[in-house]
Amino acid sequence: MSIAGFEVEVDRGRGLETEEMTLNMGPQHPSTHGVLRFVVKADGEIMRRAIPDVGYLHRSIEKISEKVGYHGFMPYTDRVDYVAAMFCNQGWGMVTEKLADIEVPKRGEYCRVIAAELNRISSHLLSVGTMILDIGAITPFFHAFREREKINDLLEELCGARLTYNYMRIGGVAWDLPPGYEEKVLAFLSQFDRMLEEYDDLVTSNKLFRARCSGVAAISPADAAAYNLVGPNLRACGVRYDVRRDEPYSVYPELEFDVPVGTGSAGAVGDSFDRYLVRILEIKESIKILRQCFQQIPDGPVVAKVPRKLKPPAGDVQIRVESARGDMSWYAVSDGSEFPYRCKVRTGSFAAMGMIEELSKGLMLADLVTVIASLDIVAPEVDR
Amino acid sequence: MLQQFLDSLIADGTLGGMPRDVAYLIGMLGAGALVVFGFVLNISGVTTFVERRVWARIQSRIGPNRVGPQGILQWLADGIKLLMKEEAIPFAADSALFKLAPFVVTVGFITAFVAVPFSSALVIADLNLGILYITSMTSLVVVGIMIAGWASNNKWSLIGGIRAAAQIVSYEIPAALSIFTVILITGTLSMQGIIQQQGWGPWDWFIFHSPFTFVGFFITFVSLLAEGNRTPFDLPEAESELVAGFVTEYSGARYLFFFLVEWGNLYVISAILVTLFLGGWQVPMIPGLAESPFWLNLTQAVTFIVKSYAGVITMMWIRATLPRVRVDQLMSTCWKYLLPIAFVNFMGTALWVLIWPEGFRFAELALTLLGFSMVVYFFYRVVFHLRRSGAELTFSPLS
Amino acid sequence: MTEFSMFPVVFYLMAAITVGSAFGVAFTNNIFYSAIALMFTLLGAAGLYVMLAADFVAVVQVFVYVGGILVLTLFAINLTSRIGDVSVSNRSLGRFPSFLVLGLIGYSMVRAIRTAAWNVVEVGDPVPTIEAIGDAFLTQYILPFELASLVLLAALVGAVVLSRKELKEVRG
Amino acid sequence: MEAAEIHAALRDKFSDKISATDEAAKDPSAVVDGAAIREICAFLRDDERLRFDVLNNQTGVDYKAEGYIEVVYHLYSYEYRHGVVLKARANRDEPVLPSVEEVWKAANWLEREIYDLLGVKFLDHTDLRRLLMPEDWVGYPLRKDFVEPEEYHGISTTRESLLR
Repeated sequence: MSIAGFEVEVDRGRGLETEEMTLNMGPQHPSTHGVLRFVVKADGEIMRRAIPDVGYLHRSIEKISEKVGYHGFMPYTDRVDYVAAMFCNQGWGMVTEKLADIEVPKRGEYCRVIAAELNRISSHLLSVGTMILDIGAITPFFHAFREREKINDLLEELCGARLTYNYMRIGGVAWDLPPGYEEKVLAFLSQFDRMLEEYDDLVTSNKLFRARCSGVAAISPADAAAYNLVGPNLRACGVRYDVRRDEPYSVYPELEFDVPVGTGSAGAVGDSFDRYLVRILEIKESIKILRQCFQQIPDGPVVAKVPRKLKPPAGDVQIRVESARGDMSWYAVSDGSEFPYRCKVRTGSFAAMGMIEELSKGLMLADLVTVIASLDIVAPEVDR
Repeated sequence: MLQQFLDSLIADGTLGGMPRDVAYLIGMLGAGALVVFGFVLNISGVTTFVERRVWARIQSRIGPNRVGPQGILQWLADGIKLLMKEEAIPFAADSALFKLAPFVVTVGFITAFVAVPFSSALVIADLNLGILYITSMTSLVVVGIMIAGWASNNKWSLIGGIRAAAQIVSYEIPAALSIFTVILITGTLSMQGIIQQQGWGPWDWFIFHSPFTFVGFFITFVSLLAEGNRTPFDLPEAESELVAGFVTEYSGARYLFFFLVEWGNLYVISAILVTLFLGGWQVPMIPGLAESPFWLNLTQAVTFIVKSYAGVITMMWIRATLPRVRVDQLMSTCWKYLLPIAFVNFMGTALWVLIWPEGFRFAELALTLLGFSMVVYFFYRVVFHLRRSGAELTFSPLS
Repeated sequence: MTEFSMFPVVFYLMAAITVGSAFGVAFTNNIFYSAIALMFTLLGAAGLYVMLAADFVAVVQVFVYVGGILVLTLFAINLTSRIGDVSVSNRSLGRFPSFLVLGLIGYSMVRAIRTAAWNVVEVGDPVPTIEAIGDAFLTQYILPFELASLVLLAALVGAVVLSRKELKEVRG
Repeated sequence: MEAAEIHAALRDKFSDKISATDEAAKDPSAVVDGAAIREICAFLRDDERLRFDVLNNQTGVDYKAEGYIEVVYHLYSYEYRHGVVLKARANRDEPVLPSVEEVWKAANWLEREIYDLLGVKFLDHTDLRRLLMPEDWVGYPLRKDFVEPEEYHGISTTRESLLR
């Protein structure tokens, strides 16, 4: 057994028999980020393992897709991951466009990227904020959410909703950017840049925060690949892979941005602190992308002409979107009718959730919430 | 005072033929009730309100501002609401102990208040064992917490209780050792006696008495934070890990008792620190003040309460800022760092007192200077950060 | 009418608490109840000390026994297996030998009470005892005091040795 | 490596196990013999030229008319940045496939989900339980002939439409 980095030999020869305690964490627990349940086998404060029990938020979204048609399914995709709904919109849009050979107008693509990157910032802010909250500090959470509110305001102006956006359409986006939107976003970004630095000072260099995260649940690149860990979680392990850069889609090839990876600045590479830090760095990259988008965005229509009754030719395709929680893989099968034959989305949290049982072995009880938060698990995304 | 009053009542026959001791008992109970309901519980209540407002400012919110002017009566509303609420006792809980636990906790807290001084005359009982008495009475609190944790028949509560016990028993040692450094200097355990040996100026406070007491102050502060289950040591109730720890199953009035104690303890911790290290109620002797006991005691009490609340607000600030430590970090902080340093402090202070029994004026002044420059640097850094980030300090949702 | 004094009333109250909860320690089935009853026994004893004008001993009784030893006892009980079930019981073992021991001790105590020459002192006002205790420890009784500290030190070292676990660094 | 080359490499090794390849489709895919899926996957992961270290997605599709359930494997290689799609078919009446859990750990949960929703049994899976649905659920919801039960533990699954 290992405690805090030390291998401990427990002498069991002198009758010091210990008994496993079974703890039920959730479905209603303050730090499970939605309705999740873990059955924790613990030896005092040290976990033998935590067995995830998911399905409390299963809404059969994939089954619904078979009944509502291609256009009609778009609002449902918001509910796959309500923290980063733009990416689910985009994923469904892209997979249908690939099925039906629809070309999205350039301005539509830029609108998509702007909306998606704004959403990525807000999702990362939520993730980082709740992670700090779970570790026990309360104020940074409020600061992160204050900035997130401003992004919500911006997105509300864009599409009329603050959480389930339903902004994108097959073949583009629903509405063009409202007048004066560029100034508003850029004003927010210049303010947010400075605030981000401030929060960085407050949290990233906080000794207690570092001590709580360093070395907790460090993941090796090989393990990350075997468990199909994606997105920031994968990059934190030192794998420089980003779908936006390596399997480019939309207008990302025209945009310049770095792919930050974990460097083990607080302990081991791929530990909880790296996962936190990669998200902070990604927020900065998203700011860069947003600024470039407003410089490059061309005029023109935002949505392609798509028949109201869309009947893509029979076939199956897969696309991948770099969501806030990483590589979101959409697979759709068409049988030539106006309803999808099958739709499947493999989300970032699903993969991360499958790894927790393995990661939890030998951690302290308090580390479980750190791990859940640092893997940025959103329960509805696991269950769909 | 009370005794004279009762004696006079007995003498003019107002109480009839009531035996003297019974009259004393009733008088004491009455006075005790007056103190508890009129003062102790109110301090806890007001502290909850202050905490919520201080937090709100730190988190750029507004905080409760609806009940009474600036929401000052919010704590009363909360208290009444909790008293009115139905109390749910879990079916599987051990109901006798479940009901007993909040009272054990509250008794431990309220009896500690007996020896807390507010001015040279305002103290319920100036026990000659004052500080030892307070530390021993607050240790009843942990027994109550353990009873609550076990009787809830909830594993999260049980873990909370175990954590509380491990934490408080461990941190009692450095806390007691650091408190004893002051006792080495004063030679008395009485709270009033300790204060009387300090002066009104910071250079006469025990925190600046020697380098050892300077360090001892911080050790005491950290250890008392841990004993009071405050962030960053709030593991027993860590809401993100243990739901609410030992209070998970409590509701209504019993829940209220736990939180009265929690916030009241903040005040007790500050009062201990102020008494031991920060000069207590000592005020400069302005000519004429000494002649009027009323004004003297009032200024002293105000000084004491202001100093204590400065401590309370510091603890709130810490709670709003810092994350929680892990159990192993908690224990290693105590046993690997605080305890050895506290021992060195203890020996060092003993030597210091042996060499300079009357104190060493140069060191006191130098340490005062050091302390003040630390405070000044701290505020300079705060202002520097604010300037650099150009942070918006208030959030106006309508803009 | 003679002056009614609360002193005996308080004394008998304290004595009743002490003895009653001591019975509780011995006879309840639930080990956690025993521990809680022990707390009342200790507090009752502290009350008796106060009545004997031994304020220092009383406070130390609460500080050490309630704040330290009882908490550790509760801690140990909480870590016992299956404590999660509220209905834990400690079975009584070996009744016959215990009655034998009880009889022997009871006999010798009654005998001691009957034969001892009681040194009766008038109850005076309580006076601070702490300075006298300190002086006595460092002058008259310095040898036993130091011996006791040695024994405690040995116990501490022994406890550390017994509970020591081998630590090896996992990561380099 | 292009899809055609990967398919060629597969054919070299498992000539009799690859029943069809489709390079013209939007996502080129290879239909492989279900019984050999684990060996094929292990080969794809370990081969020097291929190095498919990631099981990106695993999906079950119920082709009722054709009478089989198709399990689709989307593989990807972080080293070479290329992907391949494998399809393994299982008899619809009693679908059984070998598990690829020992090749990629990620398959653990993906296969549990397919088992849960489509009823494909994966041999040698370490923990084949339902993932999303309740453990006592009857039937496999994503099958095309699945009929929702009238009630579940006394709870009705239908409700009156509010839009009338």
